[in-house]
Amino acid sequence: MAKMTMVQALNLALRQEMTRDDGVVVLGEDVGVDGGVFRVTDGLIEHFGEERVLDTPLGESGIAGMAIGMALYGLRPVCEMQFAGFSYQAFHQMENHAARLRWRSQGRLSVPMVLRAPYGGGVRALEHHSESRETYFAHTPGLKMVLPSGPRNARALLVSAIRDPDPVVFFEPKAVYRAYREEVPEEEETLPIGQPVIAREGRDLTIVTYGAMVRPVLAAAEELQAKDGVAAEVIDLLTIAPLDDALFAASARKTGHVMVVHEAPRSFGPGAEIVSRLVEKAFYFLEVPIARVTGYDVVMPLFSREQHYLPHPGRVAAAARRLLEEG
Amino acid sequence: MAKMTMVQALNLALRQEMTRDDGVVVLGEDVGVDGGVFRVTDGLIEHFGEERVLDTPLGESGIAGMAIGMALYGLRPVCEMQFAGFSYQAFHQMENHAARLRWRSQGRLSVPMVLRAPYGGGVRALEHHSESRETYFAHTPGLKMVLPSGPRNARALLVSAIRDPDPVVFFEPKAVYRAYREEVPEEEETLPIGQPVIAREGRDLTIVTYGAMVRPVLAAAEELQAKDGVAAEVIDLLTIAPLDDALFAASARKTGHVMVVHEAPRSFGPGAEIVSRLVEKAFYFLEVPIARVTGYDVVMPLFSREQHYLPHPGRVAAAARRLLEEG
Amino acid sequence: MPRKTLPIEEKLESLAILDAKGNVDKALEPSMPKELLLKLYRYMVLGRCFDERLLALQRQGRIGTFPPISGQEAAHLGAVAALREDDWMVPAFRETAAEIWRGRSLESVILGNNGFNEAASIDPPGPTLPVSVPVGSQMLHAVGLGWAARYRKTDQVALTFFGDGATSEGDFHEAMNLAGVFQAPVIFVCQNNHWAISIPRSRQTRSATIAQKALAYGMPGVQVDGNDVLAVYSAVSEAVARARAGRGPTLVECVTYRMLMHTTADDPRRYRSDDELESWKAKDPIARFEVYLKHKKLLTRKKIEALNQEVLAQIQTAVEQAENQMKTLGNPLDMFAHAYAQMPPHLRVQREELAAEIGRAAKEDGDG
Amino acid sequence: MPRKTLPIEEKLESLAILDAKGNVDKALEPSMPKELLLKLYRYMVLGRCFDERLLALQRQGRIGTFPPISGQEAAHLGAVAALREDDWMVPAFRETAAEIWRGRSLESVILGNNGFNEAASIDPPGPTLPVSVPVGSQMLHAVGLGWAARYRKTDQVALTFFGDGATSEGDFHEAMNLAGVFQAPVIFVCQNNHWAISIPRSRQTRSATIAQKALAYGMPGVQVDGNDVLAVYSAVSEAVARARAGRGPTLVECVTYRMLMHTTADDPRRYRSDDELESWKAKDPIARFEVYLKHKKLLTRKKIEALNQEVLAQIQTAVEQAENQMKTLGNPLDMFAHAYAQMPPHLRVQREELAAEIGRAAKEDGDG
Ligand SMILES: Cc1ncc(C[n+]2csc(CCOP(=O)(O)OP(=O)(O)O)c2C)c(N)n1
Ligand SMILES: Cc1ncc(C[n+]2csc(CCOP(=O)(O)OP(=O)(O)O)c2C)c(N)n1
Ligand SMILES: [Mg+2]
Ligand SMILES: [Mg+2]
Repeated sequence: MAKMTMVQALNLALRQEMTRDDGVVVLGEDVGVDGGVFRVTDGLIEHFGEERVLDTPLGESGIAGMAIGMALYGLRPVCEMQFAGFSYQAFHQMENHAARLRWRSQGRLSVPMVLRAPYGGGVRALEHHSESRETYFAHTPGLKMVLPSGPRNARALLVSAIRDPDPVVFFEPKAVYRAYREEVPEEEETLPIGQPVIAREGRDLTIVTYGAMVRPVLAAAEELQAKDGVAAEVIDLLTIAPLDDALFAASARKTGHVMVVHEAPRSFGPGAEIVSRLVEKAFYFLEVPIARVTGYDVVMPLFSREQHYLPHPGRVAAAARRLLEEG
Repeated sequence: MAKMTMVQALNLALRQEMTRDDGVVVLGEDVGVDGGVFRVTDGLIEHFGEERVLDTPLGESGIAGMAIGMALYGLRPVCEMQFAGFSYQAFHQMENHAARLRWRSQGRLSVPMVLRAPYGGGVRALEHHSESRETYFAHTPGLKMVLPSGPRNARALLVSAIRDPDPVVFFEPKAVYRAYREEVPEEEETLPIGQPVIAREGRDLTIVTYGAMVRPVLAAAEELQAKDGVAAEVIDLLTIAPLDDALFAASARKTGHVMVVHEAPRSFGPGAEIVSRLVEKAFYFLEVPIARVTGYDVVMPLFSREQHYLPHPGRVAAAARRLLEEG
Repeated sequence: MPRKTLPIEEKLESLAILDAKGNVDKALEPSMPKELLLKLYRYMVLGRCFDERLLALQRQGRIGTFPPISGQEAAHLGAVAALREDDWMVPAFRETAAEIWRGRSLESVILGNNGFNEAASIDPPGPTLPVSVPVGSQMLHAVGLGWAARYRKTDQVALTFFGDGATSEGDFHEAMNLAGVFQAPVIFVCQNNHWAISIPRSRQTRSATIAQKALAYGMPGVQVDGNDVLAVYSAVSEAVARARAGRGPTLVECVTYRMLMHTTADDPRRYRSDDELESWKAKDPIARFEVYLKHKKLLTRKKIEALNQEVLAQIQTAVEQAENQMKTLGNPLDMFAHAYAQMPPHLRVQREELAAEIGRAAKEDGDG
Repeated sequence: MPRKTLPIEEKLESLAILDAKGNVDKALEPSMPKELLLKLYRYMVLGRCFDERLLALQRQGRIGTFPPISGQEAAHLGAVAALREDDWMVPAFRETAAEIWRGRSLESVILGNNGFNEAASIDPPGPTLPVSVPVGSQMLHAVGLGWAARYRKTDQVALTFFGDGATSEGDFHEAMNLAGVFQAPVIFVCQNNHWAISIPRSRQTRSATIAQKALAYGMPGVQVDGNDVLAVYSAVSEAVARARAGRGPTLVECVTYRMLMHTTADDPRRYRSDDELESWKAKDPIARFEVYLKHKKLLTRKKIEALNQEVLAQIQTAVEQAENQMKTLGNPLDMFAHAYAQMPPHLRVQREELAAEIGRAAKEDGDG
């Protein structure tokens, strides 16, 4: 096992899947010679050649639409949106076609594509480079929405996404890209799409989160343990659509106190669905209202203010204390 | 007062606002000579001329983007997306710019545009012509999302939307377009954007809904009254973003039993936000879990099956009974 | 430089072979087997008659809204006739006769126009995509298919149809640009029928022709008389040969006319004149082809009558079969099928909800 | 028809006036007032020096990522110099010198590159839009602005900038098409700097020139030497005159080169050669303009030195002022300002949440 950053782990997943299956091709802006602006596709064009690693012109709709055609043919295209904030230019291709062709053809056609995009804040980037709008895709029937939280699960989930028979939108937390290293096994590793995990066990409080927020939430949990003796259970969703609510509903029944944390804007955000599932699955076990600790309902501010926009351990811990004080 | 269909009422709003303010211009596909495929803009080009009613080429992004430029200049463009299912082609213009220019310019610029689109099912239309994806816009900070439910409020809200200083996405329930007539006063009438109304008073149960679903919900309420002696209170949101939760939270505190009804897919849909607001504002008054009666999380089926996809009075009433039986 | 006129390298041509009266330009006349000529004629007649029957069914409320093709038979049949069976066809929604040529049954068309998802799966599968309603969005799929075919070392090509209005969508631009950059084996066939619902071609774009838009992508473009099936067949055959030989994409503009309404929900009298319509009736693609085939002694009045009878009978049988099928199709619970390869838990739950509702309704009907 | 080459009506030209050595083509030399020539030179130098200073600041961690403009001074300054003060300018993000020409302060540029939203409001307002980061998305706004100006019976025009890569986005196509159809008074200025991050112009599109894309929209197109400020000024002036006279839009391709990295986050050595860079250094827009102005006796070595000193002093003052301002700016609570004309209830609540958090944090700092 080697210690890898998330960027290296994602690169490993791509290399191994491209080696394993010559139907896997990579396309996007600057993914070839440049190796991707975050270097996730570094070295792929040297190793697999221009015919499998396509440096495309600009045009997100074109990239997604062409990938749909490749997938219809039977290939497994992995296309990159340089930043999630520019995936809206491709949104109609994903909603009008990627999400529908299996259904439209009554199962004859399928679109086994992956749409990768770095998302989220915290890296002092320009406007449009820090948003977290996974809800747009999660609310779209026919798509799957995956958000890894660390190097190892990112690698395993990307492998699963590439092998998945349906279109998978894969948001990579750019704040985690190089934040830390983790042991990532050289040998093949996959994780089932649609299956959350318990990132930390606890009996007093349940915190449901995913993606880049898992780290600050775990930090907050440690602080709560140390300072308040509170044992928070942290659920890492990994996939938000299809959303499997069994694990976090069970945890909620156990703790009776639940908090949802994401950096996406609060209103009509992913947390709302999690709250609703809990109301449907664990209502009578909830001792206090579920709290949402999220980004605010404004455009993500430019980077001088972004640390005040993003949920951080202090904010999460404070919300947890309020929750526990309430009863 | 004349009795009008929603189509006529919307046409009245456009005529009167264009007469009142020469900054109001209309643009879109087939909105001129043809009068719009649903005739909402019927007669405007004859009355106001080609210079104020623009028959545009195809291209939803172009229509929205050009409207943004017009609005930046100080005009009040009302642009039409022929169907809401094609507004995704324009989504990046709305998210990247319409929603942000006031903020980006720190209040120097504004985008007082209206993006009109017929939405929803029930008219035996082709694929992509029946969706209800208001969540995409409601989750986008900087936009307002309005959905009228009848001829009179449609007219009043469209007038308010045109005069609103910020971009308003205006979804018109095409199933209601010609479904019935209502008294609509000739004299000016507006309704505040962001203010829900009580469509029907009741003390036993609260049903929160909007748009095309208001009619079936009211029908269900009548049935519940007649057959079960249950008095359901029906809240018509009219605007879902910004979402004003005061009215439905108060109603929930009164009844303790709440149901949300919309035709949009359930997961990550508008109902989830309403449930979350109620958990935050009325948790201790809720006697049973809030129920969501919604479209299913699949692509809207072609029209032979659409009546089984859309919530109908029977489905709403049955859900209400289950809710009341629970406690 | 200093101040010069810039040269244009790409080939930009126009082509017409069979004029409105049925006179053929011998120098350009393609050599086509008798069977192919007659098959084309049959499908053109079938397309026209089927359109008329669908229109009647729609007016009787027996099917829903649909987009008629009358007047455009030569434009899309001439194009698909130039394809090999294993080539890909990526349609818009106004190429019904071409879909039938490629193996779609009339029953499927009727079911589709009546809102039955089953329409997609009753015929043998093949390399033809389902119709695409979002204007302009399908061309990109042809680029991906064509690219993939070449990557897999086959010599398949992908042909995609779209209208004059579709050329204004951003996706047309991105598809043309990608096809040019990657030299994908794609044939872009524009059915310029002069109208995008109520917007005339002249207001759709300022360029004199659609064909010249190819120059923006370093691609050859050709404008053909779209009511001249020989010209369409010839131009598309050349483009197919070029693509198959690895020499890249072509834009083919077929100048034709939408003789009927945009869809049955549309009323063309609101925006176009009878004179315009009449002038195009004189250029009917079927009439001129009939003259040509008579001159070639491939058709006689009798043969034509017989063929018409066969076609009408074929349509009649299809309508009856489709209407019978519809009685048994349409199980609401199938709306949950094919959302994903495997049904996720939340959809199983929702499917149960609907099943229970239907059960209750049935019971109530039984009781009451 | 039958088989003909299609004619192209639109004008497609190339233009160069001042060559790389500073030799001027007398026949084409524009007559420009002395003051304008010197102002252009000053802003070109300012743009170059400011770029170098910003680069240094970024390397010292005193500002964030930014897109340098070095090498493209003539392309965007020559273009805005042809505008009237009340004309609209719709930038992309690599026209910093043009923004400054239009009244943006160096302080604002520094604040903006340091993530301060306040950058947008410290200068007097004017008809210039803020930079637009989503590639290609801003051109449509110029079409709307230009159309609105004409609707309001003014003779203002709208000029929009974009790169070679931007021409591949669907929005470029829709903007060009709409401008053509409505004959909007818009000048589309492409800064073809040969690279879109790592994608060379040759792989961005198959067409030989960007200028010829105008033909797809029935619009005149001109390709100018973008490092020749006289040619850029002349070509854009002609386009402005045409637009002002109601004769519609023009596409101007300025052939230039991005001498530095895409942004400070980019490493060009990964994808381009030093030779290429060197060959373009020999075509530097400032050097050749300097020769020209010297020949015209408008500049001397001494004057140049003096001007350089002034510019450097101006930059130094701006940096100091900006860094002082930043100490007082950046109140986090301002992120809720300007979301809407009036703050809706839910944002007031969220603002309170943040205010409380900040209060607690301050208190804890106080306590501990
Ligand atoms: C993206 C999108 N926008 C709008 C529509 C509504 N619409 C359907 S067909 C049509 C006109 C298409 O014109 P054209 O491309 O010329 O094809 P034709 O109908 O003439 O065959 C429009 C506006 C749509 N289906 N998709
Ligand atoms: C819609 C969109 N896609 C991708 C990006 C990321 N990106 C920023 S600049 C750029 C290249 C732009 O090239 P060009 O248009 O030639 O402008 P230049 O940077 O050369 O000035 C890319 C891909 C973006 N900002 N917006
Ligand atoms: Mg057409
Ligand atoms: Mg460039």
